[in-house]
Order: sequence, then C-alpha cells, then structure tokens
Amino acid sequence: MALREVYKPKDITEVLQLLDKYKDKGKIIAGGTDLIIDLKERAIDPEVLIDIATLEELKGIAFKGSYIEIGAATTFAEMMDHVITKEKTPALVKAARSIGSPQIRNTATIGGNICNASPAADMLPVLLALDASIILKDLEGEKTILLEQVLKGKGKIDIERNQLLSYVKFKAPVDGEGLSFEKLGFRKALAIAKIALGVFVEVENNKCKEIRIGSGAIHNRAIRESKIEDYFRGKILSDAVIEEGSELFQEEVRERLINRSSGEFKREAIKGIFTTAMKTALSTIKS
Amino acid sequence: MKKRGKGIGSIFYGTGYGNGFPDVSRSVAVLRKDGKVKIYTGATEVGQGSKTVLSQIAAETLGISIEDVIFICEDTSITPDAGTAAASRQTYNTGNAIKKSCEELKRKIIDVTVKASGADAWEEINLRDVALNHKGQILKGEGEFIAETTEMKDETGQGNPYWPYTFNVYGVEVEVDTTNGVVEVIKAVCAQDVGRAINPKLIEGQMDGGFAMGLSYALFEDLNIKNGEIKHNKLTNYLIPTAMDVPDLEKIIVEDPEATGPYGAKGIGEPVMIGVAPAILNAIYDAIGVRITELPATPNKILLALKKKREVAL
Amino acid sequence: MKEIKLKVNHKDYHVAIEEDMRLLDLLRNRLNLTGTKEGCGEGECGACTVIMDGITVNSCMVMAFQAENREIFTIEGLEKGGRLDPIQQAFLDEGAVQCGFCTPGMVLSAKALLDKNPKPTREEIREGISGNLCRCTGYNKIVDAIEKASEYRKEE
Amino acid sequence: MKLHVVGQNNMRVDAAAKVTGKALYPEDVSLEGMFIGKTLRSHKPHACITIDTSRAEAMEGVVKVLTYKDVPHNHYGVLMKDHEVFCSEKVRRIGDPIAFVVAVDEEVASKALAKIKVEYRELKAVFDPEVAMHQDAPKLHGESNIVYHYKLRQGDIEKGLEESAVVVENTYVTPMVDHVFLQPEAGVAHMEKDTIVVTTATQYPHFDQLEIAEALEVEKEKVKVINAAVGGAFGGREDITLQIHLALATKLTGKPVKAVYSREESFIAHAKRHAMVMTYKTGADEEGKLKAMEARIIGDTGAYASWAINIMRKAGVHATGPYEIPNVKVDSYAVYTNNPFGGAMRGFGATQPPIAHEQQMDMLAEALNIDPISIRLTNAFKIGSKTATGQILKDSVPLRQCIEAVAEKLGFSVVSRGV
Repeated sequence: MALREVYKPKDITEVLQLLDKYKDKGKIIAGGTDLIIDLKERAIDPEVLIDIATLEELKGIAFKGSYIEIGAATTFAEMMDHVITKEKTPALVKAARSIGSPQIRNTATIGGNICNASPAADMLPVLLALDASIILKDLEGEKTILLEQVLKGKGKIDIERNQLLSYVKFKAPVDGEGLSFEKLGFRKALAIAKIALGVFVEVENNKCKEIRIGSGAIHNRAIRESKIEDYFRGKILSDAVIEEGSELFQEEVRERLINRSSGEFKREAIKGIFTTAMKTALSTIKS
Repeated sequence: MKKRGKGIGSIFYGTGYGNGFPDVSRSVAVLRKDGKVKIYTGATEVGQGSKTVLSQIAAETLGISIEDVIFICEDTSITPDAGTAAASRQTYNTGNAIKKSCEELKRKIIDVTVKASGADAWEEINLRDVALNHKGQILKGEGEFIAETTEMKDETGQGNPYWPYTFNVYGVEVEVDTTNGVVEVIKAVCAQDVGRAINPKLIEGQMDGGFAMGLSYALFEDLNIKNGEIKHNKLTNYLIPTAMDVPDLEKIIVEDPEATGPYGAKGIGEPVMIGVAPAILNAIYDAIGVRITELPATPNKILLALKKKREVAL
Repeated sequence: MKEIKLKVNHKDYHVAIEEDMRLLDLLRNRLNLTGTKEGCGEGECGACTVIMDGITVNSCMVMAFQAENREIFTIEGLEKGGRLDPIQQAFLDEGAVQCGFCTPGMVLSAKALLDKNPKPTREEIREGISGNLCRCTGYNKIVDAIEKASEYRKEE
Repeated sequence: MKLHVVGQNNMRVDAAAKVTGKALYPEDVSLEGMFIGKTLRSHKPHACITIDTSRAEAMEGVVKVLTYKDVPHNHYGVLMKDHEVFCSEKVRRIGDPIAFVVAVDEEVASKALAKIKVEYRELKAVFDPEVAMHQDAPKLHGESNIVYHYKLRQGDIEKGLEESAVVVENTYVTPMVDHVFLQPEAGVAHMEKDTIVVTTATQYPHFDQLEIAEALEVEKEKVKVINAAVGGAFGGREDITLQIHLALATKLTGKPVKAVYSREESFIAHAKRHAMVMTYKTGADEEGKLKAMEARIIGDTGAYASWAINIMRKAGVHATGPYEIPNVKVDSYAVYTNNPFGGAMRGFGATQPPIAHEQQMDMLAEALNIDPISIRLTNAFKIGSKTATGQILKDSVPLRQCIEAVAEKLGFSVVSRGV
C-alpha cells in the first residue's frame, strides 16, 4: 500500500487545503470502520489519509433555527446520548443504536455512513425521511445540497475529491409530525440490514399532509420511495389504507428485486416492517 | 404476529474414537522435591477446562489440594501421548490414566514410607517429608487407560463401538414473528447426564457454550458454498450469535456415576451441543406449523415456508 | 515512517510508526502488548478491543497515527500493584473464561460499560458486550461475571 | 466414598494468565531474526496446475519459496494419506496449498505471493455428493468418490415398516459449517540443534509431531511440538494446516519462521462439518412404540477424507436416536466432492442425525395424537436396553430422568400444533 502521508489537521481550513492539494490521492478518515477494510482489500489505494475524527468543529449536534445540524464527524454513540436527538428525533437514535456494536458506534460517524454510501446503510433511510441536506465545504466556500441528490449507487456518492462533507442538517420534527425507523437484521447486534426503513409523516385534520419514506437494502442505494409516498398523500391513514399501501410497496419490491435471490423474501417481509414503521411514526405525533 | 411454541430434543452420544480404533491415554505422576506432584500427559487444554478437571482428578486420588498439582501438557518431548482433545474423551480416558498413574505413585510412596517409618495410613503420610527424606530414584507412577471399544461387523454393523454413552435433552420455547420469519429463543432448559460432575461450574460453562453453538447451527450458520467456493467467508456474512442473541439457560446436571469412569465421570463436551438444534426446530413447528428440514432455519426460509403453507391452505 | 506520542496504560511512549500501521499492530508488534488479540481484522469480533480516551474501540479499525496524543488502555493496564481489577477477579470467580482469546476484549468492554453504568441490567450487559464475539462460553457466565463485578466495584 | 476435590468448583488453573492477557497464543510468540511465511492457495476447485515461482524467488527480501519439490514425503492425512503438503499436479478444492513463501517480513511475503505464476487447466468438477457417487462423475482420488459405506442392519426392516400403524418419511439437509474458533491458525517453528521445534495451537500435539516427522522423513524424536495457549478448537484443529509448512521452512532455512492466518484464510484452510443429506423412514405402532427405522445418510467430505470414515460411522450408529427400535436399516456414506474438505467438528457425525430423528419423533407423535414427551419416554433407552448395534447399555442410562426434568421445567403438555 503506497500510503505515504498521514495528517491530523487542527481545523477545517487545513483539511480543505490538504484535500485540494492531494485531490484523488487523499482520503478523509474519521471512524475508519469502512475505510480500513477497503484499504486492507485494496479496494482503494490512497497515498494520503486525513484524520478528522477529533476535529471539534465537525463534531456536535446543535439547533440552527428550526433546523438541527450534526457535525459530520459526530459518532453514532454521541448521537445516541445527545439531548437534542434523544428529544427531537428518537428514530434517529434508534437507527444509530441498531448499528454494529458499542465499539463501532464509538468510532463510526454520520459523515462516514453517508460517504460510504452502502445500499444497506442504517442512517440514510431516516435522514432521507427527514429530507436532510448536507453541507459541502471547499476552499471556495460551501454548498448545501439534498442528501438524496448525492446518493448515486452502491458506494457511489456525488462529492468532489476536494470537497469536505462538514454537516448534516434537517428540519426538527414539530407537533403534527411523526418519525420512525425500523430495521430487519438476522442478528440483534453486528447485523447488516436486510431491510431498513425511515418514515416521516405529517398529519393535518386527520389527513396525510406530507409523507417521506426512506428505504435501505432494497435498491442499489438508499432511496426515497416516492411511488408509495404519492399513494398516501392526502389520504386518511387508516389501517385499511396502510394495508393497501403496504401491498403496493410489496409489488414495487417484487418488480425491483425480480432477479435477486433475496427478492421473494424481501417482498414478503416488507409488508410487516413497513406497517410497523407507519404505525410507529403516527404514534409519535404530538398534537 | 408473534407466535410461541415449545420443542424438545433428546440425544445419546458414544464417547471415544470408537469401533476398536486404539483409544489410549498415558500419564506420568512424579513426586517433586517440595512434595508437590507433577502430572505429565499430552492431553490438550483447548478452552474446555481439561487442565483443571484432570488436575482435580489427580488431587483427589493423592488426597492433596489442586494447588499442589503441577499439570504439564504442552511439550511432546516430555509428555506421553494421551490422544486427541476430542470425542469428549479427555475427562474419561485421560482422567482414568491420570488416576492410575497417581495410584501407582501412591503405592510407591507407601512402600517407601512403610520401610522408613512404618506408617502406612495415607492420611498420616506428608508428601513433603517423604520427598525430603527419600534418597533413591525419584518416585513416579505411570498410568495407561484404553477405552472399551470393539470393531463392528462390516455387513451388519453389530458390535460395541463406543463406551460409555452420554445422554442430553434440551427443551426450548421460541417466539416466531410471522411477518418476517425471525425466531427468538425465549426460554431454554438443558439436562445433561455427566456420570459424576468433577467441576460443576466448568460443566455449566460447557452447557452454555454448547447451547450457543447449537442455537447458531439451527438458526444462523451456513458457509453458503457455491461451485466449491465459500461465499460466507468472513465474520460479517458468516453469522454466529452475539451476547444479545443467546438467552439465559437453565442447567440441570444429572449425576448417575458410570462404573468405568474416573470417580464415575463421563465425557460431555459434544453432547451439550447436540440436542439444541432439534429442540429449536420442533419448537418452530409447534409455534407456526412449519417443518424446517434444511438448516439453517433463517428468517427467509421460515417466511417463505409460511407463505407456501398459506397458499397450500387456500 | 512517522514519530508519534501516546500514552498506553499510564505510560508515555514516543514511538516510530508506519503510515499504514493499525493501532493493533502498534500495540502488539511495537509495544509488545500481545494481550490485545486479532480475531478477524474487520471490526466484527471485538478481540482487539482497547479503551481509547475512555471509550472502547476495535484497535484493528483505528490507524496507529490516529492514536497520537491519546490515552489507550489495554488488558495489561488493568492490574494495579499486582492485584487483579475487580472485573478480572469476577471473571475468575464466575467461570467466565474458557479458551481466553476473547477475554481481554470482553474485560475491557465490561470496564467501559461499568464506568458509564455502574449497575447495569443483564440486558444492558448483553448490549455492552454485543461487540465481543465468543464461541466457547455462550456468554451467560460472562454476564454473571459483569454483574458480580459491579458489586465488587461498589464495595471498593 | 467422600470426595473433597472432585465435585468442587475449583478455579481454572489457566484462567489467571488468560484474564490478564499474559497467556501466549502462537501469534503472540516472536523470535529473534525470524522470517514470515505465507501460503499460496488454489482459487480453482478442480484443475491441473503448473507452478512458476521464479519471479517470486527473484524478489528482494524473499528467502525461499517452497513447493511440492521441497517435500521429502509430500503426503499426509489423519486416516488416509490423501492430502498433499503442496499440490503437485492437481488441485482438488479452492484453498488447496500450492506454495509457501518465506520472506523477511509480512509485506514482502504478500507481494511475493502475487508474483508466483500458477497455470490452471480446469477439470470438470463435482459439488453434489449424490452426483459424485455415480461411476461417471469426475474422480478426485482413485477409482471411486465413495470413501466409505457403513451398514447397520438389525431385525427385518420390511416387516417392521409393514407392522407400523404410522410411517413417516422425510429428507433432511444440513450445510457445511465452520468452527469459528476465535484464534485464527498461527505458528512459529525454529531449530534447536537438529531438532525441529514447532510452536502452534493444536488438539493433538503428538499426532502433529508424527505427521511432521513423516512428511520431512526425520525420526519423530527430531520433532518437538509445543502447544501454546489454544484459542478454541471444536474439532477444527485436528488436521494439519501450517505445521508441516513451518517445519519444512525452518529446516531448509535454519532460521525461525512464523505464519499467522487471516480469518479469510482460516475459513478456506481448515476442515468443515460434513454437509449431510439424510432420508428417514420411521414407523411406530398405535401406542407410539417404534417398530422400524430406515435411514440413508450421504456425507459430503469434500476434497479430502480427513475423519470422514469415523464420522459417517458415528452418524450411522447414532442415526436411531436414543430409542429402542427392533428393526433398523442404516446406510451412511462418505463421498468426495470438490467442496472444502469435511472433518471433525463438535459431535463428529452425531450432530446431524438428531435434526432428522427428533423431528421424525414429533411427526409420529402428532400422527398418533401422543405428546412429544410420552412418545420419547415410551421408547427411551434404559439400563439393559439394546442399541441398534446390539450393544447392551449396562450402566448409567439416566435418559428418562433427563427428559422428565426438562419436560417439568418447561411445562410441556399436549400443545396445539400451531394451526
């Protein structure tokens, strides 16, 4: 491995300078829980590593007006213990808690989860449901872009090599809005998601005013299930409607995974996990 | 919907290599200058606790404490061959060889002390004094034990292939989520025939470990070999249970001493693992009326079996 | 080649490392602290667990250079004055050790758990060690040992 | 007989060293001036090979590259000597050892592996044991892929089945699985004058000593095996993995040589639990008394026999389960395929049949409307029982006690069949 240089920059500017200097030879490392495996398997061969794991500017969770902003180098353990996430987005805490193990949650970061762009990433469905955006910085300045727009495929994310994913932000759910996360794994810990769902729902005089469904592990990337969302918008979210919507979702999964060995199973299982996610989201709505 | 069911699995297991295959353990017990006793044998400690259990057998036979037994099994140039740490045979086979070697050492010590001081009651003899006063050749006892096993007839398989046999029964209660096929073992009981428990806590450790390995065999493990290639070739895709996947186990140690065992003890290392998977599969059937006949009983197999059951019922 | 300073088991080290070295290789090969084990090299089994600035990490998933100026605790750092840490003593008393390869990582996960939550329930203990795979014990006696350790620590 | 040490919960004599991290596993041992060894393994299941190690040997930092040419006696195996220390003309499974690079450090050794050229001329492979049993299937060793056929016959199976009120027939399949001992294989070998010392983690040091001596054609006394702390085994450390490679490397270089497998290499290097296909036909009378049991068990032993004979024999003897059955017919086979090789794993062939016989018992119970506990108590072995091999169980048969204890603790009763 031709790793020549390793840096622990003190601030964001220094990170940006290094990124700009080394371009595709440089690689950001935070928790390293995916990156080090890629290094070992020669999937990547960077010459320079830039460690942002302890960069305070990129850590922490804070309110920015009605938005919550999370530093890209914030670990899942920190997200699980933070008063803002615990209070405002328990579904995000549940997603963080479903990841790997204590050791992994103590080091893996929200930024890393996004940049690794695994189709089965546990955080992305809830972030998509929250309609989250990411803030990308480079030497010229910063840019805010919807998370959904940068996820291009398995391990593919639309971020330039000189750009630093610095923050993730989303509108904090308020009264009338509900959020949930559900995951199907084959083990209670260290479990890769077979299906992951994030559901955001806003109800106004008993009708579904807005709904966002983020899914993981049932496509080549985490996506918004817009076809299913369209079915629910404007409807009263009765059990029958949820039942019907879940059967629509089954059909969508059947077609999408038609030639995947796990297709039949996921088509069957999506109904139960989606129904639970919907009902949980509704139950978290405070009027 | 979550459905519950109970299942049982009862098994027997013949310990030792079997079928007349030479099943020999050897041991040498040596009285050290300071009165402690060294046991030399090739029996390996792989984590199952044999070094402790075999030290207890030596200490019991010589009437000394386990702290006075020095157990040496790591170097082939100074230890006699005691066979594999396998076939649940070390406690039984090498345990017997160690007991014999200690009994021979005891006889030699008694001979020496009777000549020297007339004392012949073992309780009165102090090994430290014997070691200090004894001038002649170092006192040691050798022991060998060969398991009772005969070769079966080719055409009919008739014969006495193993001795002794050990028995194990597991009972489990499972909860199956019919929306995704996930099985959770919520209660488990194990009754293990041990002949005589040399070290109950170590036996409980084997029962817990066997239970987790059996549960894993039933629900998780598959190398997923396609055209000779292992697809599940890493701990990320070859799943074994984490601490959150294994419930507490109620452990019943059943003692019915076996005449040929050292102090009546039988081998249990493998039987503690064998009754689990059948019990779980029977419990799954009891919960949702679906027979899983191909391991492992993963959620996808269970969910698709449930779907087929519904379609057949239509 | 790069020089870094770090503290391991209360001791300051100034050590030369390779850029592509993992913290695990630094501990085992450079500092000869072989109590930290490698069971998978993928952050799955937890046998390489150490405590870095108060939190458990898989040392096979941390680059050596990332440990610069940080404080590391390995299994060798638990004994004080030849006396076993209460967690080590509880592991012995409860029969929680069999082959021993997962034990160092397990003890450190237990320490990090008890430092944060002195009186955990059995379920919380199971979650606390859910990143430490064990093939021999089936975990139950390890959970017993950590319960016992929380009592021992209370008495201290 | 009053016992004062037997029956006590003595502290494990090896626990203190393990809980303090002081216990030395083979990977923890390093010797002055030692080289690092890495194995090149086949990634084809069945092929003729030619090996060119010249580019690897020419690499700076490479001390030696061992192949079959360096091995005095290239054959070993626990029962049948069908393993090759390094494959000469043919590889039979993915993972077969082809060469062993000895280099100054890990990085050079890894790079050198990539420089060894292996030309594979693929042969037709067989992966299904039932197909491999046919005469026209590709052969792995000699004329037939059937390594062993165990026959168990007692009474008259046809009559037994006819007299049965209920007969239940099913096929059960168990996959190859792995021991996953937490400590991957590792070892260090060095010379002590003319004695080869191999420090490793094994289940049978004296047998490793014998296999090393035979492969290197030296007297057994010239080989010493030191069994360091063993990080779990479960049957997976009965076959040779790196012991002969290390012994040969230290003998030919005169220097200490160390090898440590990654988890991935451990998965492809050591034996697996035999996959089995078990077809069972069991009959019982009205009261649930077992009358007849016919079983055909096919064990996939993959590319090498290892303990297949003893394992499939143990499967055959235990096929009945712990029940008295007057009429029994069992055929169990060990069959070569180009899959990873099957060997010892906890239960040694007696772990798979209960997946079948315990479900057959429950099906018979259901068909006869008896509960699962009663049907087992009706047939369970007791003192004086005769097994299917005609063996009298003369002492210590507390099976019924175990069944009753479990039934009582779990509150077993006739429970609805999940309908």
